[in-house]
Amino acid sequence: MSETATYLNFSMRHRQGTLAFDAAFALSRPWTVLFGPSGSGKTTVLRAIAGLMRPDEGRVVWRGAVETTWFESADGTFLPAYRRGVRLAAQVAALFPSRTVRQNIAYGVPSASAAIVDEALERFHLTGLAESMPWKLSGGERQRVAVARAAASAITVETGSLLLLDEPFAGLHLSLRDELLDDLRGWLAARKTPVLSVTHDVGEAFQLDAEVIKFADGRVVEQGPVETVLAEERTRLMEQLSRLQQKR
Amino acid sequence: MSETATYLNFSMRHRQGTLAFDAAFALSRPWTVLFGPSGSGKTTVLRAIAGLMRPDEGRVVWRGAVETTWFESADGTFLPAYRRGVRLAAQVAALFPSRTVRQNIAYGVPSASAAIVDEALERFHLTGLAESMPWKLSGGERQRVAVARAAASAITVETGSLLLLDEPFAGLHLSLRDELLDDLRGWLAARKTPVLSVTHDVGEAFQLDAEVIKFADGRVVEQGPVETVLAEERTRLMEQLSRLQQKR
Amino acid sequence: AEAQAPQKELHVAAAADLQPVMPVLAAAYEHATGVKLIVSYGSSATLATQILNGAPMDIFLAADFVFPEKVVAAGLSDMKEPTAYAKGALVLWARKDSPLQPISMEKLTDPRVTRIAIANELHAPYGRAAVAALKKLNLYDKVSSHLVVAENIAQTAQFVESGNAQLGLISLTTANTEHFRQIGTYVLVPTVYPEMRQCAVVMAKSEHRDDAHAFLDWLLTPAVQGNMSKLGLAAVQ
Amino acid sequence: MDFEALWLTLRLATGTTAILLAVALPLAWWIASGKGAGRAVVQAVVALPLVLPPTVLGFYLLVMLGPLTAPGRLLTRLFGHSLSFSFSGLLVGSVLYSLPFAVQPLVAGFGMVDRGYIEASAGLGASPWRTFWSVVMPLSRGGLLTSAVLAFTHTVGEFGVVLMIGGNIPGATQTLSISLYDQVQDFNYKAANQTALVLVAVSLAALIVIYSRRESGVGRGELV
Amino acid sequence: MDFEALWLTLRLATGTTAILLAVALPLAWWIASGKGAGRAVVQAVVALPLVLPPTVLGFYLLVMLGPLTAPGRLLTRLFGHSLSFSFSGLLVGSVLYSLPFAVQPLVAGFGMVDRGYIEASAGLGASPWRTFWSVVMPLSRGGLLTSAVLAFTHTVGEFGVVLMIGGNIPGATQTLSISLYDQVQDFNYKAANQTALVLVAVSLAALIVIYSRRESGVGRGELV
Ligand SMILES: Nc1ncnc2c1ncn2[C@@H]1O[C@H](COP(=O)(O)OP(=O)(O)OP(=O)(O)O)[C@@H](O)[C@H]1O
Ligand SMILES: Nc1ncnc2c1ncn2[C@@H]1O[C@H](COP(=O)(O)OP(=O)(O)OP(=O)(O)O)[C@@H](O)[C@H]1O
Ligand code: MOO
Ligand SMILES: [Mg+2]
Ligand SMILES: [Mg+2]
Repeated sequence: MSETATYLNFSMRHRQGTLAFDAAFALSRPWTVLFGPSGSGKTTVLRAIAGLMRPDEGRVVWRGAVETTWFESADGTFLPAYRRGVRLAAQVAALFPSRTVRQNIAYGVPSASAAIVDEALERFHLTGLAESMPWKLSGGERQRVAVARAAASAITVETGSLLLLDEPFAGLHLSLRDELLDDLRGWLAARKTPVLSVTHDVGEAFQLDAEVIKFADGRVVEQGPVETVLAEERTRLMEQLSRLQQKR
Repeated sequence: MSETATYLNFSMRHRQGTLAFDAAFALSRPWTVLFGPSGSGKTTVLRAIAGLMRPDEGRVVWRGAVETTWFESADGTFLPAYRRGVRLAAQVAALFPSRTVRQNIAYGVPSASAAIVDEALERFHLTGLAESMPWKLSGGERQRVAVARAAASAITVETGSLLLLDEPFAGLHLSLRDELLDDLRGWLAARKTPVLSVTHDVGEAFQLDAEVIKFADGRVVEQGPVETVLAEERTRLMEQLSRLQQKR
Repeated sequence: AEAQAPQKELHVAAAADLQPVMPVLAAAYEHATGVKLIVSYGSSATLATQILNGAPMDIFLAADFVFPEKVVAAGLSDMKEPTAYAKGALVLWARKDSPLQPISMEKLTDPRVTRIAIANELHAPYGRAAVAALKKLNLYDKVSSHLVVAENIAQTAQFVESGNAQLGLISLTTANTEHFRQIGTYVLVPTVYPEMRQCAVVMAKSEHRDDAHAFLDWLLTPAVQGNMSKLGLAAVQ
Repeated sequence: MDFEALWLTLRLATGTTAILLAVALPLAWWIASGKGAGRAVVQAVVALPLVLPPTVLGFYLLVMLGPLTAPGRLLTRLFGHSLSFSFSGLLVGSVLYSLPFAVQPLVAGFGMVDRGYIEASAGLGASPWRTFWSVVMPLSRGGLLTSAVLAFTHTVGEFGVVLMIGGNIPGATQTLSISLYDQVQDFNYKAANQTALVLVAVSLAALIVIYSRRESGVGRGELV
Repeated sequence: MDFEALWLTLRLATGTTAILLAVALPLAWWIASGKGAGRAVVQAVVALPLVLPPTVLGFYLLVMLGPLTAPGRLLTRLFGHSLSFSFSGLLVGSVLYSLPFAVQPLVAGFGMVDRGYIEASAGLGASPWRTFWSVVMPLSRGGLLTSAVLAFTHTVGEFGVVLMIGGNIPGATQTLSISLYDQVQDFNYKAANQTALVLVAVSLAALIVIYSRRESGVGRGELV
């Protein structure tokens, strides 16, 4: 694996319910996947990076053109979410209910970059739904709007931004998901916007061919290329798919 | 495939947005999976069966101990949701925010059957979260509560009920999902509660070894055993998992 | 057995200008007869409206003749016409710390005056008297742009008392109270306005008509009438 | 401090709030749970008592409940006594006058309840009745609290309507607000200040207790 | 019909509603977006003007705005004229008296906004200011509508405070509600009925138009 620049340094110690976080990692690939079981703390890590929660201890340092400390518990530094160059699509798509799909996507896009909105609509196969209100959308359609909204916004951040995606395509079927993932990866790479996405889906991680941070119980278990880190999970899935075939 | 009793006859013709429904099927296996791409109308079908929407045309006939017409557009019959013996876990887990996990699960359970609540908590690995408020849960935890809530309620319906699950485990990682699916299938089969669940996940359908209704664009494409109906999808997934391995 | 009988009560509707007066009269009457007066205050117009619509009063003490006459006309009184029980007087009042002191009628046209409080001429007898007096004295046109109008005579007094109006045409019953004499002084308005004959009527439907008449008779006894001037009113004769 | 008036005021405010909620809950739910000209008209009519000055509203009520009109005579026959100048009359007037404060916040609250919760309840076999009480009400408790507080405090301070149809009769219809008004009219400022102070202090204490129990911050629902 | 009074009333109600919303929006948002003793106390204090009878509140205001108190003298110096018996004084009184109606429904509405929307907005780079106007406000428009309608209609019908600090000066402080009251007190029922009818009819029409534009049914959010 060729060593590239580090985008972000993250560390956090925190108690939340019965979960004790003690995690640290660096992001240095264009796309990193946070993989782990339900309740292991993936969403919380994303929220800590985005500035939507404040860990008991830790630091978040962004290494863009200029290095910026977003959070540093030692000296009390805490940049609020909107002043970090980060964009987040949360696990549940909170689309603004009184805005159309197009208006939702345009929300985080400066009006000077309005062309990005049409591009996002097209890339996410949403052009036909552009004027729909959110309550008319299916679950998977909502999910796509939420991801498109965050991606479009991230791309228009001037000083370099980080895109956080919390289970971006959990509601989509295979073929569409893979198509969107490939497309999105190309789009973001061209604009040099690094991504940290959460998934519990082995197939998704393989499709992305990404760096994987395996997470469990608030700790980083392993970090590395997908075929190394998720080898065990893949075997298990392939067995499952073969089993029935053999049974009959 | 051995022919068993039919639980439900369903037919529907409906226009919604740009989608024209024209679908009919019968449920006759303990567990049937509705499989189809995003926006194909799966959620709408579930809502029509549950009585949360009223199709332009069609009929829904429940064949329990006594046959009951839930909906019949020809003569205007429309039984409201709460008078159909059906229980639904929707695609987004709408947990009642002012109730604990335990109280959410107990909501649809008659107080005479209170023991079911504890059983459901245990089966869904929620015992430790029983007294938590919903806003403290992770996405996957919420999803489990919603499914547990509907399942517990379905099991306590006296006259025979139908459980509808809309992407029940979309937020869960593989091993937990498979464990819960197996367990839930056994629990419901013992109580003779048939299930219709929606998924876009090939692995989930295979794990359930269920009858699959393949759905696209508001129409039933194919209905039959999973290894027949989803053969193509399986091949695709296995290729994806092997590809990277070979590349390196 | 009679000693155990519940105390007799009389429901009295009294005009706002009687607010300083009634407690004195009620105490004296209860002392003399043992009958307790339960008094509801309001502007004469409000009280008349309420009585016309069934207010359970035994006797109505208004600030003029017009409103009790309406009650008689509606056939709600057992009297052929209202009975005068006192005469009211209008005064011009100002605070002691006012630059307009010493007070006199001429001060009404003093250039420093921007606000003069009067009661509403439409429904407060003292307001009607004030407007009549100003017109008779050829002052009305000069001061009309300075008038601030209160809903009854007690509020009129509050407008001047609080300093928001520099002068007020208020009732002698108010100006005569301990409180108002401490903080201000007054001059009587020349009696160029129609005489303010404060009249009373007894309600025909009252269950205590005899007691009500007895109270009205008591009000008219020379002893009580002789004391009216101490209360800021004048005897009817 | 006029304890008789205080006690009367408490009874009146409690009774009014209770009646108002009983009337406002179903009415507001009906208005909020659908759309159409009928509901818009009803919602508008409910707001109307506010545009009339209270004394004038009280005056019309007085005439309507009095012996000069047919409904007034009928009501008098029914109740055995005239409603005007009685506690029941005060109740009628206060309920009518505070109706907008009870209904409007509830309509707004109900209108913000996500349909998804209602469908979740129906999908668990709950009747509309149970759904309303067990799901809609807890979700709208902000609106309910606003309704109840506005209705109660507004009735405590209510003056014009009560003065007009009550007639300021000590012990029967003289509420604390009228007694306070009388004290001011009587230039008895010491007593008035004292009454006002007690009224304000007690209300403040009660309201602080109520509002301290409010749940923290903006709604925490399903979308965090 | 007294058109001068009608015009004055419209100006007063519009001005009062505008000032109230300007004050109530930030205040309600501050109350709703956190918890703690401070906010509970402020919320309670805001509700207080309701428990005092309007004439008494008006009386205290009159004293306070008058030349006998330091704040009264200061305000007179500032405005160049005494606030009592002037339109500005009416504004002050109406704003104070209708404050609870403006603040409380907004607090309730804000309290029902799911935090998820606010975080979504922050996660798209929007400042708290933009989030408030572009996300919170549209989601709370039921509460906003209730606030505005209650504040406006309550000011139209307001009487006690206006009577006391206004001084019933035609063209300057005689609002329609006072003119209507005067007509009733003067036993001029024909004129009173006509004024009341016009007032009610116009308000009804306006409110029906407003409420017809309300969005259908209970909230349709993310959870269907
Ligand atoms: N506000 C909170 N207060 C207390 N506990 C919380 C809170 N938010 C989350 N938790 C708990 O912290 C743990 C981690 O939650 P988190 O949402 O980060 O998990 P996750 O890895 O994203 O899971 P999932 O895949 O199910 O979304 C969970 O056990 C959850 O119950
Ligand atoms: N209330 C509505 N009005 C108009 N169109 C609607 C409405 N609800 C859903 N639709 C449209 O109908 C189609 C089917 O929606 P549905 O939610 O049934 O899809 P789905 O198969 O469940 O998709 P997903 O897997 O994404 O949840 C979608 O294209 C959606 O945009
Ligand atoms: O009837 Mo009065 O005493 O002039 O207000
Ligand atoms: Mg999560
Ligand atoms: Mg769906």
